Amino acid sequence: MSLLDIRNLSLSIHGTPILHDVSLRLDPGRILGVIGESGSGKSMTAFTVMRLLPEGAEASGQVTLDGQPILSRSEAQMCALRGRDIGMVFQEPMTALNPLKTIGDQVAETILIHEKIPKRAAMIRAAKALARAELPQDRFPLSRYPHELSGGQRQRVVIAMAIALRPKLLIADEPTTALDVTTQAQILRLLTRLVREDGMGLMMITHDLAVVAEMADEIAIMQKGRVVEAGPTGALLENLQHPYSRALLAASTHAPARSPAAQDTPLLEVTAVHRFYPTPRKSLFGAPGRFHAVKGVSFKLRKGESLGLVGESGCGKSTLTRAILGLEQIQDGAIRLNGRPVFQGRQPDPEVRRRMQVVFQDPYGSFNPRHRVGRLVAEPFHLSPNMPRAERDTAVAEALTAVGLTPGDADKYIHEFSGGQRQRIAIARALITRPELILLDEAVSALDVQVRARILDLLADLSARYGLSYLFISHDLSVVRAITDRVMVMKAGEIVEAGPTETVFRDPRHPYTRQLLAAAPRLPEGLGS
Amino acid sequence: MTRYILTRLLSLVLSLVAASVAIFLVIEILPGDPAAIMLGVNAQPDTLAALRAEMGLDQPMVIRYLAWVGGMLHGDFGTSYTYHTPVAKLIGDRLAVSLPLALFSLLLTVVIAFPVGIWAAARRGSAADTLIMGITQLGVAIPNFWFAMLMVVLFAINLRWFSAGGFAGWDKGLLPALKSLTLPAVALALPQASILARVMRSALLDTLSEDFVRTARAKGLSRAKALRRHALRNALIPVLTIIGMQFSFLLAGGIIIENVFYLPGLGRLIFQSISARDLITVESVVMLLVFAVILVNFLVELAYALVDPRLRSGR
Amino acid sequence: MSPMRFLRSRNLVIGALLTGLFTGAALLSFLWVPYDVTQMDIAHKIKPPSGVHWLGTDHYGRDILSMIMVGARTSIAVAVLAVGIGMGLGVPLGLWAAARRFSLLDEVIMRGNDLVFAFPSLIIAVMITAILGPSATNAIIAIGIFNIPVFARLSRSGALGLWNRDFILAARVAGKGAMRISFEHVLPNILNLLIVQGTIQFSMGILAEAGLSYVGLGAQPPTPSWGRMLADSQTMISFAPHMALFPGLAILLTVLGLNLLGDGLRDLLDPKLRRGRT
Amino acid sequence: QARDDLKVALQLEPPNMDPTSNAAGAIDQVLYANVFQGLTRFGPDGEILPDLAKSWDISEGGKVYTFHLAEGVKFHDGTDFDASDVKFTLDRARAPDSTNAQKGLFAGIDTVEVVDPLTVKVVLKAPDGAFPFKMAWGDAVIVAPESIKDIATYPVGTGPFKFEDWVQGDHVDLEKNPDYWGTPAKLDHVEFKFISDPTAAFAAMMAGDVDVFYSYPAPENLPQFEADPRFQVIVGSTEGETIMAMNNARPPFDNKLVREAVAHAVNRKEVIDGAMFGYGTPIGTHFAPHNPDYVDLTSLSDYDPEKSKELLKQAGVTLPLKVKMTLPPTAYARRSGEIIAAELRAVGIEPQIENVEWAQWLSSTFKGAHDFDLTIISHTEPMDIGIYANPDYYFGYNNPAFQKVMADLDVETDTAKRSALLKEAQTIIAQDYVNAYLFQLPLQTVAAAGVKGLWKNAPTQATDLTGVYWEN
Ligand SMILES: Nc1ncnc2c1ncn2[C@@H]1O[C@H](COP(=O)(O)OP(=O)(O)OP(=O)(O)O)[C@@H](O)[C@H]1O
Ligand SMILES: Nc1ncnc2c1ncn2[C@@H]1O[C@H](COP(=O)(O)OP(=O)(O)OP(=O)(O)O)[C@@H](O)[C@H]1O
Ligand SMILES: [Mg+2]
Ligand SMILES: [Mg+2]
Repeated sequence: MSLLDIRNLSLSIHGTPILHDVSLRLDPGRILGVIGESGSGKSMTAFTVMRLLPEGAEASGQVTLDGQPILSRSEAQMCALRGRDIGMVFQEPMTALNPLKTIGDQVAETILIHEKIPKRAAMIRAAKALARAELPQDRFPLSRYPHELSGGQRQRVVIAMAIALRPKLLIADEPTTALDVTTQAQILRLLTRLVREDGMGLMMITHDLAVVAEMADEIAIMQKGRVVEAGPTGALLENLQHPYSRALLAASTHAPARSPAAQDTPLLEVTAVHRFYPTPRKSLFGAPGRFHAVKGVSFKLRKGESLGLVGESGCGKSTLTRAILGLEQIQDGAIRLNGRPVFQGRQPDPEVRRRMQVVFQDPYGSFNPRHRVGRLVAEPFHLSPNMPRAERDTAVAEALTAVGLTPGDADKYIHEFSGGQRQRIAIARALITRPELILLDEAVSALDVQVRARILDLLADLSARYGLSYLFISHDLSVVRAITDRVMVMKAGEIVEAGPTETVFRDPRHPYTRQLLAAAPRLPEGLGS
Repeated sequence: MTRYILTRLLSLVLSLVAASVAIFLVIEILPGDPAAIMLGVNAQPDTLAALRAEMGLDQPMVIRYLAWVGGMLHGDFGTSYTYHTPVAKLIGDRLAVSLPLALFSLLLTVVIAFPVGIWAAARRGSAADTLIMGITQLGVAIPNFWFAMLMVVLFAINLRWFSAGGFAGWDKGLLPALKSLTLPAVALALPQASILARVMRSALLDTLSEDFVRTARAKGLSRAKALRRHALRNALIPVLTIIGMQFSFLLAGGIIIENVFYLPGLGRLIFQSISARDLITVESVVMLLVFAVILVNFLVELAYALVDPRLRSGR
Repeated sequence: MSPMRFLRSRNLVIGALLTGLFTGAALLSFLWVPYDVTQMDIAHKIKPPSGVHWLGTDHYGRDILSMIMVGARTSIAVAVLAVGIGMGLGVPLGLWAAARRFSLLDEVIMRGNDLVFAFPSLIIAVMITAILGPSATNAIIAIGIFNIPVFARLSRSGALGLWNRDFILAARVAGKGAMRISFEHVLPNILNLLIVQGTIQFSMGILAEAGLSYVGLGAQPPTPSWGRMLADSQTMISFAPHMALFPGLAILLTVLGLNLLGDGLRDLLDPKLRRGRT
Repeated sequence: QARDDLKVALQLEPPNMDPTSNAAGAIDQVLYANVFQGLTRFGPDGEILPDLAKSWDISEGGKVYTFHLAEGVKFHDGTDFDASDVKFTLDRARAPDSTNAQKGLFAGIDTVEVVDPLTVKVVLKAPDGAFPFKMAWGDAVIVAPESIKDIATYPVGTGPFKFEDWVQGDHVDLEKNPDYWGTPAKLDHVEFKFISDPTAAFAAMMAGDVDVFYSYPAPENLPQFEADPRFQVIVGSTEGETIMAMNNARPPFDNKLVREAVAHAVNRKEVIDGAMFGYGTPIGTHFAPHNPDYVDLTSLSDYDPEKSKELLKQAGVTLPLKVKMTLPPTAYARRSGEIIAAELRAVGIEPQIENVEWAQWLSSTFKGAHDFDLTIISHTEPMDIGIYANPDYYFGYNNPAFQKVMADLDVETDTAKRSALLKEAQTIIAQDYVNAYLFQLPLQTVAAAGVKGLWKNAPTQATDLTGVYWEN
């Protein structure tokens, strides 16, 4: 008998169908990886098992846990089940914990809800659970508050909470999406260990094929509320049947066809750049402290080159980007484009600035929702005053065409576009002044793999057509590998290693680079090619 | 925590200084000569000059400001131009009415608003919720002096359960004193309770939609328990802010209600003092009220820190 | 926004109806009122509602319905202008502070706001009218001053969130200055917030005007005003309750209408504030 | 067993307890005749009666007054009352640094001599028939040097009641003086409550919170009290001539035709009905109707809007004529003002109403720049027609003929001639239409049915409780 058995589950919310005939099985001590693009219904499937569905949701079909039906239970029975028999770990560790309670209290609460034991005893068991989640009490006392922990540590607290009572089933909904690769690797290892030790069943939801390929025993692939394919990991990946699954795999390993066209002339020269942020005063009358975010970074980017910059969250990548763009003052060093400094005194030089553009990570936040696309795309023309309207419109139309949209899209509002389309518009906006350099700060990180693959193709194509240079910033090593000629690895404000992409990836020299590469989840060699 | 308190204290002092200067300047430009008012219609010029000298009105402005502030620091608020008594005593007497009234109505406010707000939030979207929210909408919209008038007609004139106004005095015993504050406190509390109940409800709904409440539910807490154990404390910050503002409002804002019930409170004192150009009293009462507001804000911020460990650690 | 969505919100419909009713009455009063409100008719004073005077007459024999219609003008004018002052000064201040966030200027502006908030509003209103003399204009100033920090805070906090957004960064990359960004990108995106708050401040302005007029510091006679009608009727409430009832209801319903409208608009305009899942 | 305590409500609270250095009438309303006594006093109908002075002799043609004081009088603090206290009081009141609000009362005094402990001789600079009248004022009550320091908060007098307690903003308590030298009071305990708001006044009476409301502020409620057997309503008269003063010193009211037009535009009946709900006697000049020397001159200023328009045309002023009407904060002034404004508008005069607080009214209308065109006020001082002889008075009336009549009156001691002069004076100001004369301010006292012995009229601002008692 399976631990979790979902049969013909259908779900609708306020009458809108969300899931259609979903069937999944999970045995004790096994890991089921559920993958699929955003909105495919992965989370809703998990929430149905927990019976934590939004208002207006109606589920039909059969869900059994250890042979016991779930859907027909009363709310009180579900309360008794949740936390004891089913634990759940959520995507966003930063907000998943109550900021006002200590981690000890929060872990102990799981125990106290289900067992009538004294608080002291519960605390002792909470400490044990935290220790199993690799937060030993001597380094992370129970009296810590969530804000005193990093994202990865918080995720461990959430995991400790979920496994405190050794539930039969653990559901993890994208538990590592918000974390760094290295942290992600640790958390994934932790989860795998716990499953093997306790004989739990783990339902692991993710959108990253590589993650499940590494750890799952079985895989289910979802699309638009349906399970399109399911089976044991190895066999399934070897022999994908459904076109969607194949496309997914292809996209995950996609590398755009590129013809390196780097010339020798340097375009961007960054020399010994330092950036300090003021931090709040330590004492009431003390001098404000400062945080050294970028520590003497130097590099050159040649015309036509695509240069990668990788490093974990908070290492200073975006800070460097903003400095190059002239948005923030640097405290020491020089930044030159075509030999001209970005800063003339304290003011950025508009001439230089016009030659650079940027594409940001969040396709939803990079546009003013109140303006039409035409106006949004034309915004960089602000630096070229007195441009006739007609010329402007032609330029917008051209830019939109270049990124695969139509000139007619200029009259629409941004909310009428999907995430991938928005990122195209962002690129169109970056292209419109015909810059020489485009900085891409995590420009594809928020996109689904398939969309991402198409955007990468577009970038490669544009680079070839317009002779563009890219500074490509990402924490995703596989993407950087696919699109860059050279790569730099950044750690805590410093560049620790730089070199041709393939060389660095094949033969990393710096220990940190090695660590990063080891942590990155990888699809088994030979797949999808 | 200490640093947090020290920073707050410093800003408290700075605010007080700024406020005292502002008050003093405003008072300076008020037209009307207090000496002339004291002496009435038939005063002779020499009498007037004598009185002005006696009251120190002939001193330059800066000196008078410093004297005023310096005096206040020693608890000496000067002598009222019209009452000829120390302003400190005057304020003390009035505070003995206004402060209990403010606290009483604040208590009513909280006692009504908390259960109502929580109850409505727990039943969001139900008919009961809609009804309660409708009633609070009415409560917010009703002019409190009108409500007070209606209550006087009903409870004092027709039913004669309460006296129509006036203050029995604390020496007459606790119950008679509280009884004479009841109608005014209710009149003051009704709109405030409505506001607070609405804030409570929406703050709760906000926190109920946070991820950590979902986490709590996943641990096996029922909806009601998750609300009580996790959402409530998190919802307290906006609620505390409002309570702080309400206390300040109740302390000074009773001015109209004090008139309706002819209570000898601070509001009426200031009203009378402004009309009589008893400037020293006006300054001191306004300063006191501002001080109360700033102090309450300070306390509210300390309360935030008690509620929220993130603030305690100083960032 | 489709008309259907508008109609689905009960708050919005009731609020708009009530607000419309009183605005309509105020506008109509410019063209026509049942009786001239400057004309006294002492012989017919304090008459209860009847076919001749639908809401009765007051202590000078004036028609209460006409007084309420013309009084709506005063209330609305005072509240609109006071909110106008608050927005006109508060929003630019807030935007400015947000554009120079965490600088000394920001600190000064926000501390200044706190300071204004620390003053008991009604008492300051009393003092202002004591300085300048009671009149509708001075009531507007007194109420308006306390609206400034409300809007300054709101627009600053709204703007602060926006200044972190990538589209602002994009505008900065395009070389736009803080002023330009504030008005082109920030303002339109906090307009919803401002409209909603504006409605609420508007209703509070009506209440405040009523309170000030009630203590005699608002519009002066012969301009009718709801608050003064209440004050005038107070001593007669025991034998002429209609004189207090109708102006009181007028205030209550207008404020209620505006609050409902504000809530409805918030639901409609600000999807972020719409309640999500549990 | 009849009650022996009384709660009396007054509209205004005394700003302090010293009647000899503050103009506020509220001080007298609490303390006059109850706590403080003068050499002479006002009787219930305005007659001058002996008080601390049992009798007095007038010599040297009215220039020297010799007062014979009552025996065995003690102040409430136990100190004796004697002639030296009288000398102290009078000298203090007329000293250069005196802050007495009615310094004019004492201006005529040349010297004060203590003849013996029970005799005081006051020498005047000129004969003054009205001197005993002046000594009856609240500003002339006798105070003692021993207790003068704290008088503002702790008044010590010689009257039938002792001051007990003052809770500022709420009430003053008086207690029967057991050692009183005269007829003792019938009440043991009196509490004066201060209720300025007319609504609160009504509610307080109705709810039985107070027993007596002296000078009840809302005439509209009187019919209800009259209809209620629990209450009695006593309507009397005050010395308050309620007038609409016009600024004779500046255009347009420096033109007699315009003033006359205003006088005819005002409908006294409507004003009395509308503002006073029918209470109040119409007057046509600045004189109390209950005074034997009163002349009814109301017909000079009959309500006649047509004539008013005609006069305005004659005066040649451009219509509408915009004028400023400042109104002090009493109900009678505000209400009369609104009604008169409407009446004036009907003839083409557009008054801009400006409601002001007392302080502002005093400083900008009454004093200083006299910045007003019209204002409404009740002149409550007794026998104050003399103000019309002062060209600097706020209404700026300057008529030498009138001033001569007043000068003659000052030195005239013959009663018949005095009467003739007073009548002439009344007629002159009525014919000059100096101000619009509206009505004599009534005194409305509402009391519980069992309270007896209250004064009906108010010859001065006082609430004399000496003879008040409960009838079961
Ligand atoms: N509260 C809700 N009300 C209505 N529809 C919802 C609600 N929450 C989610 N949906 C819809 O349900 C569908 C499935 O959502 P679900 O969250 O399960 O997707 P997912 O596969 O987890 O995607 P992601 O990778 O983005 O988390 C989506 O189309 C989403 O729009
Ligand atoms: N305005 C600021 N004030 C103070 N510190 C800042 C500020 N902005 C960034 N930092 C700090 O500087 C460091 C580098 O930040 P940056 O945003 O450049 O990192 P990143 O490499 O882009 O990270 P991510 O991948 O998360 O975007 C971080 O530790 C961050 O906390
Ligand atoms: Mg999901
Ligand atoms: Mg970054």
